[in-house]
Amino acid sequence: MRINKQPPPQTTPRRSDEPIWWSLFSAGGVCVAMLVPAIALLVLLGIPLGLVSAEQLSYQRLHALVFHPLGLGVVLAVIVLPLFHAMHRIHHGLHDLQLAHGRLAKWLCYGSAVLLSSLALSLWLTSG
Amino acid sequence: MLSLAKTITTDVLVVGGGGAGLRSAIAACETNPKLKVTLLSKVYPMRSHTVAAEGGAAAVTQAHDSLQAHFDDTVSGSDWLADQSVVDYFVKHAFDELVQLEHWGCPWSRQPSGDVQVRRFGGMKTERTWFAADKTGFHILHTLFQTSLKYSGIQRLDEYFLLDLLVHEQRCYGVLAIDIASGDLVQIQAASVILATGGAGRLYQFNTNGGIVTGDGMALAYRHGVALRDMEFVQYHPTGLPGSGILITEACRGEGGILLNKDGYRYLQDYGLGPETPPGQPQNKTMELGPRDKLSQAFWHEQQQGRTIQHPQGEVVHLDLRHLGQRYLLERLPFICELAKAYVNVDPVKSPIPIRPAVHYTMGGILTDANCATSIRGLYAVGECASVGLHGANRLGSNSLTELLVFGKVAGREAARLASEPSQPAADSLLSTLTTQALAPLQQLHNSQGSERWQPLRQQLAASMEQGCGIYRSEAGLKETLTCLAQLKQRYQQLRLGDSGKAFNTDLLHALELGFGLDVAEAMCQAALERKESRGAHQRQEPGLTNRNDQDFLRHSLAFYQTRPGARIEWQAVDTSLSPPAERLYGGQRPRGQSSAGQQPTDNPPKESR
Amino acid sequence: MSRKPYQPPMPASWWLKHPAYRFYMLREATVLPLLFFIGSLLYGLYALGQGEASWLQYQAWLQQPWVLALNGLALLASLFHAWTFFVLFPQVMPLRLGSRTLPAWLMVSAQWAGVLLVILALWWLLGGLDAHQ
Amino acid sequence: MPTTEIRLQRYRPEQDNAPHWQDFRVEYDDSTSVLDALEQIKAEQDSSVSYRWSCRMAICGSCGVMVDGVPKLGCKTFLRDYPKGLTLAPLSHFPIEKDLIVDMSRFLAHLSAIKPYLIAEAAPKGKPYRQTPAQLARYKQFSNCINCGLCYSACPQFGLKPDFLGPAAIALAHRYNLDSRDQGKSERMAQLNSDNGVWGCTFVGYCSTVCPKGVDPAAAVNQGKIASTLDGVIQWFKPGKETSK
Ligand SMILES: Cc1cc2nc3c(=O)[nH]c(=O)nc-3n(C[C@H](O)[C@H](O)[C@H](O)COP(=O)(O)OP(=O)(O)OC[C@H]3O[C@@H](n4cnc5c(N)ncnc54)[C@H](O)[C@@H]3O)c2cc1C
Ligand code: SF4
Ligand code: F3S
Ligand code: FES
Repeated sequence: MRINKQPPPQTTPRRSDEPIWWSLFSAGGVCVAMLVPAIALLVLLGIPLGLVSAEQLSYQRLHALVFHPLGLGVVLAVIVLPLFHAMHRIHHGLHDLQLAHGRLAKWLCYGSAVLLSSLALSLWLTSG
Repeated sequence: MLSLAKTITTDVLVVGGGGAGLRSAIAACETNPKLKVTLLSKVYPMRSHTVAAEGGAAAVTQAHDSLQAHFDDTVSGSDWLADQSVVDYFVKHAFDELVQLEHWGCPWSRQPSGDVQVRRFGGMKTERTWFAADKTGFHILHTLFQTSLKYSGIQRLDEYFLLDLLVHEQRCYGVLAIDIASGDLVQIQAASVILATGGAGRLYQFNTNGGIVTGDGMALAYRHGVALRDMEFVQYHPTGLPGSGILITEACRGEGGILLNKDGYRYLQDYGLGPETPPGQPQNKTMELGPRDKLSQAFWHEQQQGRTIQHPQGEVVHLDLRHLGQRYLLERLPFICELAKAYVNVDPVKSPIPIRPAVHYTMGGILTDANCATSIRGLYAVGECASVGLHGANRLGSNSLTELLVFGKVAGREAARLASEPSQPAADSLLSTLTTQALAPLQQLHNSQGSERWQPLRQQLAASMEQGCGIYRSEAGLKETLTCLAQLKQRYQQLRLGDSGKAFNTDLLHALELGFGLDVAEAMCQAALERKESRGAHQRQEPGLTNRNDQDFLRHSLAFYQTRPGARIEWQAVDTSLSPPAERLYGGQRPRGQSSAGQQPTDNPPKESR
Repeated sequence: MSRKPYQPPMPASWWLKHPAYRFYMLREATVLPLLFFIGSLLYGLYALGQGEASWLQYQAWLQQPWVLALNGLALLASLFHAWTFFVLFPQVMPLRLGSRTLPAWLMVSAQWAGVLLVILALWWLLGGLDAHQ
Repeated sequence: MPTTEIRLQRYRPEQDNAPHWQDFRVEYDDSTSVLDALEQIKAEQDSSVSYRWSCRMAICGSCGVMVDGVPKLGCKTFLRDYPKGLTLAPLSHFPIEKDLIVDMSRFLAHLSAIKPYLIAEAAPKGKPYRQTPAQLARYKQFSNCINCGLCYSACPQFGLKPDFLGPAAIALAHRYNLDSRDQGKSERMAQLNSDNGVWGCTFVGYCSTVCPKGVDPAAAVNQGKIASTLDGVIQWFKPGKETSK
């Protein structure tokens, strides 16, 4: 120990709950990297720009596709996980910019991810 | 007025956080876990110069090797000036200490089988040098430092500068130190004190040593009446970078590097080190793997004959590694590749590295017995600052890292043993008298109205040592240097500090280091002057003195401090109980070699070569 | 006591000072367009569930220039994110084969190949559906 | 010899309340390092200028400074690469003691906290452990850290939260955790699992960029996140072992 200078850090620190958020963040990160480019390109830009032909992609077909049982996976992968990904970064960004940290910021960030995810899930369940 | 800011009491005080200091602190703790062990160092332990050692640490490891062989190599390497029972103890404990370090986590390089790998090293007949890539000292030091954190008994005083020892009537009671961060003066009382302050290579202009290697501990013990032994033996390393002196490890040659003069000729064969071995197929104790002193001396002769190469930073020869190939170089010598690129802008894969000899190691040091005890009760010394009797006139590469471990353990154990005995603490009045005495020189520095600065003085000291007390010495040169030292000491009295602050006053510390250095330099020169023969690293130029003279000088020199200029030299018998003196033979001159017929073994290079 | 350590402040603008930090902030900021993208998807999900009329309305909304622009930004952001993410992956999870680590470039290119594959698959799913019916 | 301008950040605790800049002109050639330049300044212009150094060969880790705002080793940075002059300041994020000298004690405290030594039940008697080159290769890189602290100056998370253990300490923990001879991982995880452990990192990654020894602490920290997550999952399935909250 160095006499007269900084004390050593806490000896038995508390286990962080970050592994939960970080796992969701990482899973979301993979989805964003792998899937978002495709969807952004083909659906959100492709449809309005006519890259994907509208007649081939009729309302019924798309409806069947999205509300197919496997579509739940898609909702998870392109909405829920990316939400946690985004809110995780925002949470840390608030800390980085010294705007807010501590419990409130954490509750707000992950809370809104949970809320919006529930919204997505209920939309899918109720409209299926 | 200077006054003490605080007092610390401890059982064992270790001064120095290098390999020797850390090893002894751990040993002290293990000997008696109840003791309070304090480790004081002017730099954080992992900045100590042990960190810079590249090559490796020796211990008999392979089945076909033997303790006797390691003993013989060390004794003949020392030119019979090593104390043989000390060498015997050393070779017997070397392996266990390296294993201990392995058990503490040192990342030694391995064979495919998972066993530790050993490499060749100059002056050793067999491969017995353990290494951790080319950063052996770094890994040893960090392993020791990190392991030391495990012991709650060790308390560290990082960045504390040892100012003086508190000694009265041959008994050491503690030390006086400066807390560098605050500039506060601290008195540390201790039952035993271990000096592990490292060598003194910084006294020379071209050296491989770090800025902290200034001989502080040597000077302090010396001033308090302990003899400095064998100080005339200063090892030049044949391969330092021009300018900075940064070391290019001997392992380069162990791996098969070759030395070339300006004609691209492997000149070592002209200096009794031949016959020439094919490039990339090094042979122990031959050519490039001859001992350091011979190689450095060969350079000196080449330079005299005008066969060295002009480099912007002075005369050099070439160390050629190109034939080893990129892959091998990057695997075995990555740090060397990095150093050469950064400091001389040379890629060893593509071009030969310019090198020149540079002062590397001080064989001599504070006289101790085989238990690392000095003549002052309670004061021990270990590592490069000490002379336990292992290296004699010339240290073999890779023996000193092992020395730090083997004798670090001894010193720690002995110091702990003494500290565990009941003893009479010093009276307060005595301590305060000793403290006042110790503060006087510091007080003088602070009050000085003189006009001298330490930098030019240090510069002159280094130049003069290189000039008069270098690879080859003569009476005239040594006397000139001694005169210069006396003048420098005079001028030192007129020193004036450029920084009057207390916090991190490095100006003050460098001035103090210069003061220490001047005393150590004097001991070196005086001993060199009085050793009228050539042995190991000490080579005299005068006719009649160019050979070893066992009749008169198979003895250790002991330098004693005196207030007037120069040191008082006495002589001490060498322990040669186990192996009688013989010639040091290298290359084809070795009895085992077949090609030595008719060649006169000689320590001197031929006048006419080729 | 002559020690008086000075603790330099860490201004909120610290990240403007060095390109490495700006790069980091840009990477973190990729989630802002991403949030808009997620919002668009949520709206789309809702529209799809409400019937064809509302789906057509949604398509019209998608065609508004500002929506197009933001989703274009989201595409760029996701590509940028993918780039940073793929480079980090071998650092976080070095894959070993025997005693050798797989070279980073191999892992990075494999991931990009994955992205391309997903685009092609989705394109096939959206466009090629007709042929199968 | 050509000369160049050095702007040096000064702070003398006994006189100043905050750092200020001072300009020096130094001579340099092809091999002049920042450390050489500082020596020149101290010898010839102002001997009160203070900085740390020792080995001058990039291995002792003493001489970290900010060169034009980038953490570097003074002895391995050459003036030849800054023909237009340069600025020198003490390492960021650490308290400044004097001129270029910072207080490293927090860094050392963090190093000690992660138990950076081999923890094993019983070593083989009188002989080394066996460790194959492949097992050595797993942790070797992380054992090359010279404790220079450059990565702490590079890491904004350490700047924002000085209790963050930081890249080098975590890399060292990781080094021992990966060592085939070590069994002390569980003891080290307590520190790594905390908010100030691996979770203090947001993968800025700049720590690895500035590391002069190729340690790649960012990789260590982020591999540590996986280890910590797994450790958490295991704890979760082993209730009763960890009671603290
Ligand atoms: C470049 C180089 C390469 C080498 N390679 C090898 C090799 O391959 N094999 C080998 O066997 N040997 C090698 N050596 C030699 C060996 O490394 C050294 O002899 C050995 O490391 C010295 O260790 P030490 O513990 O005695 O001293 P050091 O490591 O020098 O430590 C001295 C300690 O004393 C402290 N100290 C000094 N003065 C004071 C003071 N006034 N107040 C407070 N503290 C003080 C310092 O802070 C430091 O902690 C090499 C040497 C060099 C220079
Ligand atoms: S990880 Fe690199 S930058 Fe950080 S302290 Fe270690 S050597 Fe220095
Ligand atoms: S810079 Fe800091 S945030 Fe993480 S990746 Fe390195 S520790
Ligand atoms: S002086 Fe040792 S790393 Fe620069």
